[in-house]
Amino acid sequence: MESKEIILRTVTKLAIFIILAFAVFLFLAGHHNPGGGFIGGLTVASAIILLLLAFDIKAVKTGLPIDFKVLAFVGVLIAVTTGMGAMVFGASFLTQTFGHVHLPLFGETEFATAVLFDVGVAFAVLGTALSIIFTISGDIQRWKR
Amino acid sequence: MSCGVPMMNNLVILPLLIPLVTGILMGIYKNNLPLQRRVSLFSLAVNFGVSLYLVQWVAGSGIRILELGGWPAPFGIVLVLDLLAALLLTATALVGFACLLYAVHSIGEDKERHYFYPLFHFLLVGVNGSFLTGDLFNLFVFFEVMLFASYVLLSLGGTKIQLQETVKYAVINTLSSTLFVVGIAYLYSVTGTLNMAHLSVRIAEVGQAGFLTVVAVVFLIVFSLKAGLLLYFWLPGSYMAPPGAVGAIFAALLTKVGIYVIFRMYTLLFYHQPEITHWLMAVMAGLTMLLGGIGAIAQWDIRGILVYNVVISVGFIISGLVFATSDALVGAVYYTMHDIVLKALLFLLGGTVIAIAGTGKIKEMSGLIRSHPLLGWMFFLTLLALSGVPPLSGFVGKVLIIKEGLSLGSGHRGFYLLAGIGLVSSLMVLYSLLKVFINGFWGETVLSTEMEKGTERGLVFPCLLLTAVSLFLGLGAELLYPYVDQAIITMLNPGLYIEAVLGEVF
Amino acid sequence: MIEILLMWSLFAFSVSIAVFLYRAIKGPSAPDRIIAMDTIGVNLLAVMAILSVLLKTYAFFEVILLFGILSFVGTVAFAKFIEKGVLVDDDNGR
Amino acid sequence: MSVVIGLLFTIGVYLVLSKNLLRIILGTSIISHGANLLIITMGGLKNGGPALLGEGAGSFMDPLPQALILTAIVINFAMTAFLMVLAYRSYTDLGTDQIHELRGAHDE
Repeated sequence: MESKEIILRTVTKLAIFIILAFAVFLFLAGHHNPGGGFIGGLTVASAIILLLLAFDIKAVKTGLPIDFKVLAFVGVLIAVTTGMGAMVFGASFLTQTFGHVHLPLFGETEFATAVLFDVGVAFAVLGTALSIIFTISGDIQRWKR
Repeated sequence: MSCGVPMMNNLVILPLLIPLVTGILMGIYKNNLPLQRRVSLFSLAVNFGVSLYLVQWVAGSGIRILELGGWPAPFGIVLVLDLLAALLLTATALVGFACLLYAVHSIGEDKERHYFYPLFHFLLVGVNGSFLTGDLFNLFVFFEVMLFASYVLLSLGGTKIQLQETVKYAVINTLSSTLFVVGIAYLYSVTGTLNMAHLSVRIAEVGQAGFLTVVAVVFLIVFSLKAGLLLYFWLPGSYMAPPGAVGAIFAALLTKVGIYVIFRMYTLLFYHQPEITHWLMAVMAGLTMLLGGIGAIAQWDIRGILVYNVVISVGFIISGLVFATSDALVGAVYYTMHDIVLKALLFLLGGTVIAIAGTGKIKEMSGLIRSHPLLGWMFFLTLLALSGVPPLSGFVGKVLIIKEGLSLGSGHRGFYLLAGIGLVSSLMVLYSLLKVFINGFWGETVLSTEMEKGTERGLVFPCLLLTAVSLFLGLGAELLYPYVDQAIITMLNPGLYIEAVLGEVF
Repeated sequence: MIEILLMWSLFAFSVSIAVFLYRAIKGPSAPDRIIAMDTIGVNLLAVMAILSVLLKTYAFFEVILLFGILSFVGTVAFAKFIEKGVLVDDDNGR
Repeated sequence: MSVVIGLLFTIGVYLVLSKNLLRIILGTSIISHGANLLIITMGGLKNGGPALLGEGAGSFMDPLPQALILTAIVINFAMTAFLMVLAYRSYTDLGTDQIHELRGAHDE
């Protein structure tokens, strides 16, 4: 049974990188263009779902030893904390700010706290979507037996 | 347009943030139960302290707003803290603390592991958010947060009854939320805004013509579904299903959020056509009290009786809003606070009784007062307070509402009827709870201490706490009265609310 | 001139989507339906691309890519479901 | 637009009133979609560019209904997912997906 799903697996191995790169692009585009944490997270989730389809739960879990439920909570925590960060500086809750940082490779780069918020959102979405998928697929396996 | 020092206004969001962050942390450390218990209780205690401070603060310096992200009011999302909200926040934190304390001893480790504490805190986020928000759509979001947590809490444990009740509860609430969205859509089409203060201005400008009254009635239906005003048919089943602590927090808070929103909407937005909306509310309130009373009398299950008592009190509070004089409103707000505390207490006591007797049927239990005198007398006290016997907490609210009803009755015959129904409903409450008391606590002691199914250890303290608060609400009414009185001023003068939110521009 | 051409191609795509929709609803077997759905997805991509030319905007490009990915994953999932009866294997061939 | 909304609501109500739990869930979902469409319609269908910075800025549409709908869709999605799980659980635990068989039997 080794030859099973050989096309799917080969395509997946290639496509996963494209999808992940696209996810990163979407995530970073979110500041001025359509995109952002929500879609970025969902795209990563779809990449991992593709992995799940091509391989199996065990392989994905050994490859990605993350508890996605915890990841979701951590994401929300990050998002809330960036909101609270504004309170520390005396602004209203959720106020976002940005500054320009000079990075060695990219030159003048805009850096905004909204990105941190988006990281949180991305984590939350990723975690929620994947924990739903994992739960349901695990449940179906149990049910079939 | 932002008024005051923004740093200080950030305090407004604390009652929302504390449970949120706690809930998240509880989710991350979901396997460390001792930590979860301690941190949960601690966070609720802090929340209570903050709420008390907020009450003082708002009473001292007027309505406080927080513009999220620094966006000015009609455009951004805004949180508004007036005294009404602050008082209810305090009651919520208190009841949450007691219920959580009860839950720690009663809910069982399995449920604790399955995200009981995060859900509990998210429920509080939803409730507090609904109290705080000054934006209609945000209200919808917080409602959904609250409802979602409540669905999961309701089905947590997954017994048959819980599952089948959750299905009905969730479907009905989804439909009513959809109606809420429909109402929001219509309101937006007419007024072009969703900020409550701005809405109030716009509605006052166009004078609540026919279409807006229709929207008002749509909202009335939505919130009566949530509050259990006449449309309470889903309520008994779903509040009976969950374990004691969850049932208590549901009974104490969920319907009250609906009531709070009805207060807000019909004193701030739709106050121009009282002869339509308030008349409708009067009919609904009267019917609710009567039907709830009949339901309570007809039940022979302790939970059933308690659940129908929730229904009765909803009707009673709304009848206070219908009378809409300042005294009646004071009574209604006071009664709401009293009811939050007492309904939680009642459900906790009921849960304890069930835990001890192992059954909910009052015919099968008897003479519990001999082995559990404290429990019995607390129940008796609650019973008296709920039916409004003088020095206890129910009295102030009841007397104010009914007095206003009777004095208004000379102008409008229907108000006599409503006040009369209010009185009759008190009798029904008294009768139904006395039935529990006589059957459950008096008579021959059939259960010896060894035969009891559960213990009351750890369960009594939260009840004692709430009883003490109830006594304070009754005996310390003089102390509390100025705050409630001040809360009413905002309800009677929407202008104050509008000015606080939108600044001097309008 | 090009606009008329684009309009006509939009029309053609709509017709083809309608036809595939018929196949997706009527389709006697499950593979028919899946292929129909997949093709509808591809047609939608094309419609979006044409629209972005028509409206002279770049804003749809990400949408097109994302939609392509999602439709790909969806089709793969359906195909696998038909072939094996399960979506996600617990432990595959090891 | 209004006709479509009416149609969606009709279908949704019809489905909600049926006995099958799955149909009820689909019905609630469809009604929510109708409500979302209502928000768009009520927000006013105007001419103007998409609400994006840099894309024909100056004459863009009112973005508020879109924000509302985005939120409503997410909530609706979560609700539907939860109801589906609930239906699944009640199917495996209670052995039925007919709503009339979920009736009664509280205190027995």
